Amino acid sequence: MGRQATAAPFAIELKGISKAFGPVQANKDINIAVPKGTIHGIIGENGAGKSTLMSILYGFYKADSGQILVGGQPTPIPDSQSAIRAGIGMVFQHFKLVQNFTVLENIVLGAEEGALLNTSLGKARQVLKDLAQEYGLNVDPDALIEDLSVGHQQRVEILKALYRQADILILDEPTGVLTPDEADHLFRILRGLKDQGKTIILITHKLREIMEATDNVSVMRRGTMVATVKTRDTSPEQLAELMVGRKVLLEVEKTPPAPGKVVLSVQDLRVRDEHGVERLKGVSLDIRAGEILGIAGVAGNGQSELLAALGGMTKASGTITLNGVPLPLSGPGSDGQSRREAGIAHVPEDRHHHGLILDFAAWENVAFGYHNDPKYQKSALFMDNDALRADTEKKMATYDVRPPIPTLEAKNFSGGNQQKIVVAREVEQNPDLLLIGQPTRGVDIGAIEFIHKQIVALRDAGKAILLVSVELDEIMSLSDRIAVMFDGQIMGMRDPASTDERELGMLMAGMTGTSDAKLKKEAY
Amino acid sequence: EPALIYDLGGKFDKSFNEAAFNGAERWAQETGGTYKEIEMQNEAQREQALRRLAEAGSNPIVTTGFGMSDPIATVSKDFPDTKFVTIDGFVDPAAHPNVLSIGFAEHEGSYLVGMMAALASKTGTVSFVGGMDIPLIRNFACGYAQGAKAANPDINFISNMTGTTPAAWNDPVKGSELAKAQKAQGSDVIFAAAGGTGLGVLQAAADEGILSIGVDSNQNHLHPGSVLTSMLKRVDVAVYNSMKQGEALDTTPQALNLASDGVGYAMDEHNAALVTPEMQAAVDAAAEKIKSGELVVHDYRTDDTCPVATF
Amino acid sequence: MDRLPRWADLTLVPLVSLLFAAVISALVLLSIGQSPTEALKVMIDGALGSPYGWGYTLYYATSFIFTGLAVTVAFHAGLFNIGGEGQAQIGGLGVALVCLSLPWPHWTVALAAATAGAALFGAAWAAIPAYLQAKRGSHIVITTIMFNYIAAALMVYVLVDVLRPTGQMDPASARFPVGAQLPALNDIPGFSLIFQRPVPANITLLIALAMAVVVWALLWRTRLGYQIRAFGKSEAAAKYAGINPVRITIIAMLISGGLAGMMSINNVMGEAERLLQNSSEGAGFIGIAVALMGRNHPFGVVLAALLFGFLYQGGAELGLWTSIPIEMRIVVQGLVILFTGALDMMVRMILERLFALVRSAKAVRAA
Amino acid sequence: MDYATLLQVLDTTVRLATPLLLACLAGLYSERAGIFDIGLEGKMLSAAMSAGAVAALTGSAWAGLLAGIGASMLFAALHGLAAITFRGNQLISGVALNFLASGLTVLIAQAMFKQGGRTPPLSGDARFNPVTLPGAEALRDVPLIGPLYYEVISGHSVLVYIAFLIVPFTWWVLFRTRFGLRLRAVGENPAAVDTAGVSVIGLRFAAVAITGILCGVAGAYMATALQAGFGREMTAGRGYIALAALIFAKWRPVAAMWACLLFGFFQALALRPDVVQSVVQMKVPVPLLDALPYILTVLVLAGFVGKAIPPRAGGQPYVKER
Ligand SMILES: Nc1ncnc2c1ncn2[C@@H]1O[C@H](COP(=O)(O)OP(=O)(O)OP(=O)(O)O)[C@@H](O)[C@H]1O
Ligand SMILES: Nc1ncnc2c1ncn2[C@@H]1O[C@H](COP(=O)(O)OP(=O)(O)OP(=O)(O)O)[C@@H](O)[C@H]1O
Ligand SMILES: [Mg+2]
Ligand SMILES: [Mg+2]
Repeated sequence: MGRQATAAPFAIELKGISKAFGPVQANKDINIAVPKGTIHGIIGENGAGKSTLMSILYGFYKADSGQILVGGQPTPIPDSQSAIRAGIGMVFQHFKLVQNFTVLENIVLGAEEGALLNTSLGKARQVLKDLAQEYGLNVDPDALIEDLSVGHQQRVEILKALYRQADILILDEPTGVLTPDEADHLFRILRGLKDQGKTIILITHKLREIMEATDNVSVMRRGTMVATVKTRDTSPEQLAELMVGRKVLLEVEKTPPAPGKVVLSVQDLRVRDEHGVERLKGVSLDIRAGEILGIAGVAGNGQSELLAALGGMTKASGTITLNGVPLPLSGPGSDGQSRREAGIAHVPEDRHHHGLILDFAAWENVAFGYHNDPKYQKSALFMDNDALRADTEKKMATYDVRPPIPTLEAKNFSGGNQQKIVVAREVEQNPDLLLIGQPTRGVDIGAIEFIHKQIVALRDAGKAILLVSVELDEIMSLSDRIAVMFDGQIMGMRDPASTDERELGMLMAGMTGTSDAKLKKEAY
Repeated sequence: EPALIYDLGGKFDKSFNEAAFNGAERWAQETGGTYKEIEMQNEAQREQALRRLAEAGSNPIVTTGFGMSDPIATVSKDFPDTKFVTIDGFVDPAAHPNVLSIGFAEHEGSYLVGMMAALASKTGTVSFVGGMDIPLIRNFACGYAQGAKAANPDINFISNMTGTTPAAWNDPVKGSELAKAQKAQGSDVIFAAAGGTGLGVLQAAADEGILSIGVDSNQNHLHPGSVLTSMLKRVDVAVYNSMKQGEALDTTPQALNLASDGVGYAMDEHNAALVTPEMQAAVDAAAEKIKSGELVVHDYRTDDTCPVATF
Repeated sequence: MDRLPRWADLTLVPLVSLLFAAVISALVLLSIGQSPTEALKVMIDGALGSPYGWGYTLYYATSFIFTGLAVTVAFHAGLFNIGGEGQAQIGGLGVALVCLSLPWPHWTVALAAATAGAALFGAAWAAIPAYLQAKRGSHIVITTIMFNYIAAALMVYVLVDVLRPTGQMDPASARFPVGAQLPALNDIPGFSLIFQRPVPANITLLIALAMAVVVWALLWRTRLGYQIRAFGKSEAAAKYAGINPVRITIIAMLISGGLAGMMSINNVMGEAERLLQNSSEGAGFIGIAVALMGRNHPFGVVLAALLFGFLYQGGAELGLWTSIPIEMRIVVQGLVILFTGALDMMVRMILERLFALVRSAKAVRAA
Repeated sequence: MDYATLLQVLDTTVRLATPLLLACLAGLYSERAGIFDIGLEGKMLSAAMSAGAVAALTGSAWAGLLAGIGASMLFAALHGLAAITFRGNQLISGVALNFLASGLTVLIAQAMFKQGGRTPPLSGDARFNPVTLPGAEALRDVPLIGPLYYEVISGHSVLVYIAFLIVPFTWWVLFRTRFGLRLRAVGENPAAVDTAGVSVIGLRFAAVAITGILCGVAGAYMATALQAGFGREMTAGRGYIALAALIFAKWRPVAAMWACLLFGFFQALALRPDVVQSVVQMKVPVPLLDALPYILTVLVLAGFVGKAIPPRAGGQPYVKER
């Protein structure tokens, strides 16, 4: 590979990069330069265009305009092959692995030597052994990807890049799915790579990681690059301000809770997935009226299953009672309709796949899940579409949904406004219990504030709320009590006033006692 | 202007429908006239085709295959001035004076080729592949078996039908597989009365080096040296005569037999080497006896039984 | 690139797709040495040029409305029902059994009973693929294709061994009694002014039109329709909303199969007046093209059914009066499905380009 | 059933399984690459027509084979255009192409030969004639295996042997070569292939092209070996049965061969109701025998014969950006 160590100070330079997806201008005239042998952070709100920019650099998307320089040389990168040839490797936010292939097969895919597999696999096995020693990247080369933990899958992605002799490594939100401990391990690896002279671009939402790991940091906002600064010259507060364009008040204003009687009581709740693997391993908890119970945890530790089981989306075993009345967990009466009738509303974690029918108009979505509600019926046979449209107009006004057009299809609203439609629908049902998952994922600061206020208002109205979020900040600021989930179990219950991120992080990694840290599961 | 409707096997089945086509062509050549023709593709089309032709003024409308008789019975009432011909079918002439039904004495022709088969067989086993399993086709098989038994009382007779629907007229793959199966059971002369399916039978017989017997048209030329003879059913004559009479068609039902040259067997240069003079003499003698009434071949359709075979 | 305006998406896309299909059909005709204009003339003449032609065009259109609606309902539930053919044939069996079972006093009574029979049998034939899809995840496209073949075999057995009157050679049922014979359009006051001679189009046409309205109301005005559409758009979301996937899959397929079965009142009871082999004549498959062309909207389906009725009757006329084989209509049908169903992105992209051009031209003029 | 009858049925089985096998392997390449193809039927049909026509015109079965492959590849290219380039619905594209093939074949054959949509009967070198394998005559009298070798294994056309050789070859390609690795990957996760620097579109088109070739051979076999010429709708649903066999075989080549032999065996039995009757000792309605492969397919699909998990990305167009 014809790359020689020129005197160029920059490993990567992007000049005037722009990219639009249909009407969405994801990147606008972006300029950035990454010095060789540094770790360069990129931060920005959801949808700011970070992933798009990196995908362009990796040849996954094609920029509408702009220029890429690698090692000082203008290098067109029309496809990933060119990026690989230019020494760029990327670990995507969503891993690009073939699930039923072995580690080895995934590593050689696209980088085979010759038409027959034997030689490629043999060589890869050797290289893998060397890399494992050099960087502490151990994985079983013959394991199937689907059998590996997320952390190990990520290692495979890094190994893939290193196997292709990448000098520049891009990582897109690598720690979103990792426990704090796994994340620490990752950063040790990254530092090792940096010491070998590799250049690393790191996308993350976590300002702590930026401050700890990077040399420089670039901030993106709504498709533009607003600043690039040396990390040691900046502060988290300044970065946050740069990100959203104004001073941010992260604290939620709320009065102390006044918990009443137990609304929801869960005993020994268990859920198996379609492969028969137990994802929820005996969860028990109570939620009282006028209380927000926050569930903290790394994504994939059973929070989704907990919401799904309570919301009637999946079969479960154990017992749950709502206001003292037991609810069936499988068979008739265990579906989402029955739960809604019982007084449970549910803002799902994934609004695109669950909360909305994207091809339906806003007014049709306002009935979604409540289509059997008598207030939307004209007669035994027909629905009252006029009433529904009127109701939608009212909700859109209250929740400041923009644009306030009931006939607009859901897919044509931005993420924040879509979320407002879902929240409006569920909160306005005035339920006894509100299940709410990732309420502000992909939602901008303004909308976050609004949604948080609604949640608190519902609590103050004496309702019970179960809040699931991967954002520790959100959990800490909203919850009246915090339960931490790990590996399908509740690791502990904490009072937000008397705990901190460190303690919660330990629990999230499966460590119960803070003194004698004992791993429940093979960590990173 | 007359019209001709072919049955589901299709105009170029080299057999039944093609015989009809040949008759029409002969009429066209001799008179310089033109005729309309339609090939049926499925059952439900029949009535529309009849109506459309009648509507457009075709007369007479000649049809092949028994499947046409029921639609004709319906349509002919709406077009009393149009003459219809159903070849192989039957429509009550009392109720439908404008319909001519033409039938054939297939058992007589089949008897002759059955004799020839038995005389040509070296294995002592001859066989029959029928198209759709209906009395009409069983009549072929029964006549054939009677002839074979007459020529050789010890002859072993095998019979298979292709199917129970009109699709059985057009399934050469099944035809050839049945032929191969019959060969495996010892047969070395196979009579195919199966429309387009028969082409597969004749092909397989040629491939396997045994003899076959064609049907309806003269099929000797298809595999010279392998087709022993063909049982002729003069559909061409029926069509020719009907077209020739034109609008003045006489609708008294006809039964064409050996005596009236409506059935027979084919001799030409393609099978001359296969048929010895002795064989031909024996067959011709039997033919004379049938014509004179001295020999009566049992017609399966009269009582739905066959004296020498079961199906 | 900007999206197409909604009106263009609804009208221009199918029309342009149709145009593509027409152009390619013309090329096919030219390549086999036939004149497309001559062919078109024969088709228009034969299908629309006389009450006789209309009688057939409307007759076929009636069948296609039913099968098109059948495909539409399934489609809204996210199910691709290719089994209309088999469901229609089995529906025909239902019609025949009803019609032959009693000496019906009047056609109205017979019609009501036969409609129920047709819908019931058609629905029953759709029930097994539906159940297998819902419960066992068997791909409905393949199971319904298989059920078409199985239906054909079953019909052979029934017609040959059960329903065939003794002495009859062709595989068909006996004729239906007089009390079970439906009035054709020429028997209906008003219509009889136009149709003075017997035509195959019959009272079922009105039922078909009524069903189009019923299906429209079902899909867009009732709770069931809401659930069907929601399920069809997103199965995961339906589950969240507590819409039972098994229930909706089965109900939608039962309605779909019932509609497909109901087409048999048109051809079996209204026209042939006995049950024949292959009675549906491919209408089940044409329903796919009709639904795609009609953009899965009942009113679109009615228009598309008329178009296909024209193509079908016109195609028959081609087979009759020209040397163009009747298979031409299958080619046209395939082309329409291809362009409206599979190459719709291509058509849309072309239109988007055109719209962008027009827009920029306007912008230039404005500036 | 005596041994001779059994051999005869097995002999038929091999003949009838061959087009299924070729079509099934064809589908395997396509579906392993993530492109569903219910248009196997149409491709076979178009190939059968072209092969029959060209063999009749040139008198060469090999020329017919090439023409069949060409026609089938044309249809494959159309499917690729719709399913890969324009990301259309793969099922609908398959259905449409089946219609197109069904109509066009008759139209063209009729225009060329005016024989009711058939091609003229083939004979001599215009057909693939049976070949006798070495030693077949010599071994014929060895008890048991002699007749088996002579009747069932020897005496088929060369295309039959090619079809069965493609089975191990396909296995080797799929699991031992770079192309196979990429092909399997693109059917499971096209994004992984894309980010690994390999063209998803290129791979998928390659797979679809192979499908075209194999369907071409299958169709040519129908018209120039199994039968002597093309006839209307002569593939008679074999493309669908091949698909079912593919699912039955869980998209694995060797299992596909066994599945096709099984379906071929059913088809052979349907040709011999007399044999079935003598074995089960009662009259079996022929339509039931005819429907048996389809019924079995439904049972397979229903998972009563084991759950089949298709390639994960199957049926979905690969969309990077909307
Ligand atoms: N494939 C795509 N098609 C259409 N629009 C897209 C696509 N990918 C991203 N977008 C849009 O482009 C914009 C930028 O998205 P991008 O994924 O780059 O943001 P991000 O900064 O990585 O956000 P996040 O923090 O959520 O990962 C968003 O508005 C997004 O909706
Ligand atoms: N993957 C995608 N494909 C197509 N369009 C998308 C996609 N993601 C987002 N969009 C559209 O892009 C636009 C912006 O989406 P995005 O989620 O980035 O909103 P936003 O700019 O963050 O706005 P808000 O702050 O209100 O959430 C919306 O119209 C949305 O529908
Ligand atoms: Mg991102
Ligand atoms: Mg956003």
